[in-house]
Amino acid sequence: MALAIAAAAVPMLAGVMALPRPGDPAAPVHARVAAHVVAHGAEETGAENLVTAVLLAYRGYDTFGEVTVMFAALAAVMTVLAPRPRERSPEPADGVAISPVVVFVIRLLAPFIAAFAVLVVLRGNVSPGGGFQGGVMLGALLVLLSVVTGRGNERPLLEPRLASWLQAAGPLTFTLVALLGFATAGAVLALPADPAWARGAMLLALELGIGVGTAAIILGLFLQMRGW
Amino acid sequence: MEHWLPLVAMAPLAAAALAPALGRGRPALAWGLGVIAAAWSLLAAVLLTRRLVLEGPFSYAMGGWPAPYGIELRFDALSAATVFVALIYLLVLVYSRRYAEAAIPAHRRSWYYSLLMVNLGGLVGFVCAGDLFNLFVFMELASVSSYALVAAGGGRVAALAALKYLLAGAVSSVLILFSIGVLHALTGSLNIADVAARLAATGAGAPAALALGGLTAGFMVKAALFPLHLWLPDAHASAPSPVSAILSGLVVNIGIIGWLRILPIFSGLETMALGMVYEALAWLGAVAIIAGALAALFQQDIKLMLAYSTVSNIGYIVLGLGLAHPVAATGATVHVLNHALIKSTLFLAAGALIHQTGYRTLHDLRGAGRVMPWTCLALSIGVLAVVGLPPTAGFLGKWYIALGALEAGRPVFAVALLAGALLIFFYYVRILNAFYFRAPAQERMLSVREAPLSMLLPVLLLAALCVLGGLFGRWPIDLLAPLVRQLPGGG
Amino acid sequence: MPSGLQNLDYAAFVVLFCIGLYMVLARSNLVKKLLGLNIMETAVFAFIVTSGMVDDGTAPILGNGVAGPFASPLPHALILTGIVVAVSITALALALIVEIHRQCGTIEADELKGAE
Amino acid sequence: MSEFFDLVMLALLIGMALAVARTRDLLAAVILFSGYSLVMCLLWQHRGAPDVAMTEAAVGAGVTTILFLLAIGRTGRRER
Repeated sequence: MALAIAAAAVPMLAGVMALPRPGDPAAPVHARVAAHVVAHGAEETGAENLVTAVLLAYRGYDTFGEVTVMFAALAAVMTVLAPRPRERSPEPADGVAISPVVVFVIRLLAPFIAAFAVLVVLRGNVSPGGGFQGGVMLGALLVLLSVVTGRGNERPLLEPRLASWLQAAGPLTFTLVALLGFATAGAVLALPADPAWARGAMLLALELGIGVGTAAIILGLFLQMRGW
Repeated sequence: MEHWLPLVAMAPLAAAALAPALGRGRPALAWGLGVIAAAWSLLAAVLLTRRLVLEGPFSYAMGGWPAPYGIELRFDALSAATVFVALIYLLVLVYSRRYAEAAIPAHRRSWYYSLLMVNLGGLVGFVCAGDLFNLFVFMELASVSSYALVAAGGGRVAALAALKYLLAGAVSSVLILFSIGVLHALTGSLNIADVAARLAATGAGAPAALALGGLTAGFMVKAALFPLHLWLPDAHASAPSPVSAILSGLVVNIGIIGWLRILPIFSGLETMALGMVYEALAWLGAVAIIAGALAALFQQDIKLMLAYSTVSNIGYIVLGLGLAHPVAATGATVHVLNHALIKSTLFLAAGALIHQTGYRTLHDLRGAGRVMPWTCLALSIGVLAVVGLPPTAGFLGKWYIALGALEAGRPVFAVALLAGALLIFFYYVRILNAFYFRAPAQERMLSVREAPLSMLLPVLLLAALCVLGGLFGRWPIDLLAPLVRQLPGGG
Repeated sequence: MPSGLQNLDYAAFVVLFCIGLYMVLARSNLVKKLLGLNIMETAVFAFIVTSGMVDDGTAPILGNGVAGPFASPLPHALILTGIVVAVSITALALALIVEIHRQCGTIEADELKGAE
Repeated sequence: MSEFFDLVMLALLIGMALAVARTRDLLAAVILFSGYSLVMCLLWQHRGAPDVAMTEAAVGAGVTTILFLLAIGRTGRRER
């Protein structure tokens, strides 16, 4: 087995070693699309963070697909694991009780974690971060709180009806912004150039949609995988 | 008018996100949303194909950004497969309503329909993608939903089959992403037409050959070509029947259509590397035909038999492409579309049989012809089509591939093709014999009623399409011929 | 640095890729296979991020007064998407592993071979 | 180009990947894997990719590790 993989590695090594040196400014990687994005990205999309500019404006369709992949992961886990509403397995007896110190500390930290996560989401256009990173932090916070307050599947932190709408926030926000872009700027997923604030507002709406969607999905994945 | 192109893929994905939220207590609402989305995609696909026929291939710049900077969607003869995808999906959804009530527990059903919608959106988006990374994202959408749909029915083997499918699919996706990374490092852009132009200009060396090898290996795992097909039989057999129809009919073709989509990039490659890939595909395709047919002979479970027949038919298609001859390549691409129709008919009909009788093996299904005449009629038409007899759709593709093999001066492949057809003929005669000419082995068979109308109509309609596909085969061939001529080897 | 060894980083990522592939193919425990898959994915992501970097380049964020060569933002956007796809596949695979354990009682591929 | 920092990081990555492959105890393997993700995040931060580094840390080391630990909790810790 190891021999077979080593044999497969030889062509990979040969091909990869012949690639242009990473880091050399004259490499084709920086020539075409990247040069345009670095030169015109900020004023064309209104986002200083060029990675967010590429993610939400130039290649917004990719990010729409990706947000739907994350939603599909939740749908998949629900299809495979979701227990019948009535017979949710009772909480395991041997679960170690969480010490009050931990509960108090986490309750104390919760607002700061939330503030940082919201900051990362909202400042996605101008500083490193964005919808996904902030959404994951919010999701982790929700997981932390549901463990600390012992709210499993019976009375989850997010009420199921609300949770299913929040989980769909990512794809739905993208669809709405895409149609809005079509109405104002003539192409699906386009950003209108004329009212500068409109472009900023649409990018912000996308970031918030992705953030809230990601957080709800991560909480959903956690509750399903934990099982009780 | 061309604004319909992005909406064809976005509508099912938006419906997928809405389905669980709307259908919380009432899965029927989620099903209704699914049917509307599939109908919308079919309507838009027909209009787009009409425009394709009238004005030729066109593309759409997403978000208004010009081609190499933004994502470009491409609608050409290959993307006309969207009509087949949306049509089969609509029929499978109508069929799946009664089937899911028995097979999928109620509290998971709205998620099941949501996954079906994600799969539809992924397939349609994949077929219309003109950008390398966009191709990868929609391939992942279709793949993730397929892995979960295999395990949706529950049962002992389903989860393990789904995990084996996931591991094979994920490894091939990583290989494809690695190749896309190599192409990006070589050319700096991701638009397929732009990458092809820049690769031809700068002259491709070892990295381009590596990218070609990686993409070919990755897509051939997705298409379950012979040595890489081990994940397919269990996955397609243990999945719920409507899902098996979608997997064997449509999702398996991702590998083939993806490979055809990226082939023009390597037209500048020196002929030695490209020639080796074609030769390897031709031989693997020929071996796949024989191996798939032989394996199907020894199966008792009807769905496993159909799954191995998929491996054999993928062998036909890959052999057709591997011959690097325009006639054979046209035959292969047409067979992709016809095989989708045929295999969907067979799996849905077999699913109706299993749904009504509860039996899966040929021995137990003896005498089904008398109790369920219409379902068995549709199954028989599918059988004739898969064997490749003239009036049906299966004949066209195989005939063109055989013609191409002879014209390319490779009679050994034409012999392999005929041997495969003979083997397939044998194991399908066993099916017809068991249904019509053998006394029922299980007494319960006598009390079995015909499948419900909502399951029967889609199956009969698909069977009719199998025959029509054979009679009016000229249209897809004329549509695909110009595209095939531009393929580097096929031209 | 002889030109032959200039892409040392790429070679390291190919080695990581092979370690991951070895784990997926050779290890029998399903969780270990999944860890191998994740290592393969992060190796390819590292390869693509490294292909986008530039000598003493800064992050592609146009602050005030930030100059100098910028690392190419395109690979970063690709990898952000790739990481989310990787975590989605991992979540689904782990759910399937839990279901397999519930159905067949074991998550060792060798013992499962008999179960089919 | 590969300065000393990168060489150390690459060696660390390969070492941790081998360690994950060899340990029998799944819990140790998962902890090693989250360490591997964090080292990868450091490498990317050094190469001018803060967004990706933050994502890898939050999603790769964070969520993936939580999911693996939950799965091990429900299946079993030893690799036979």
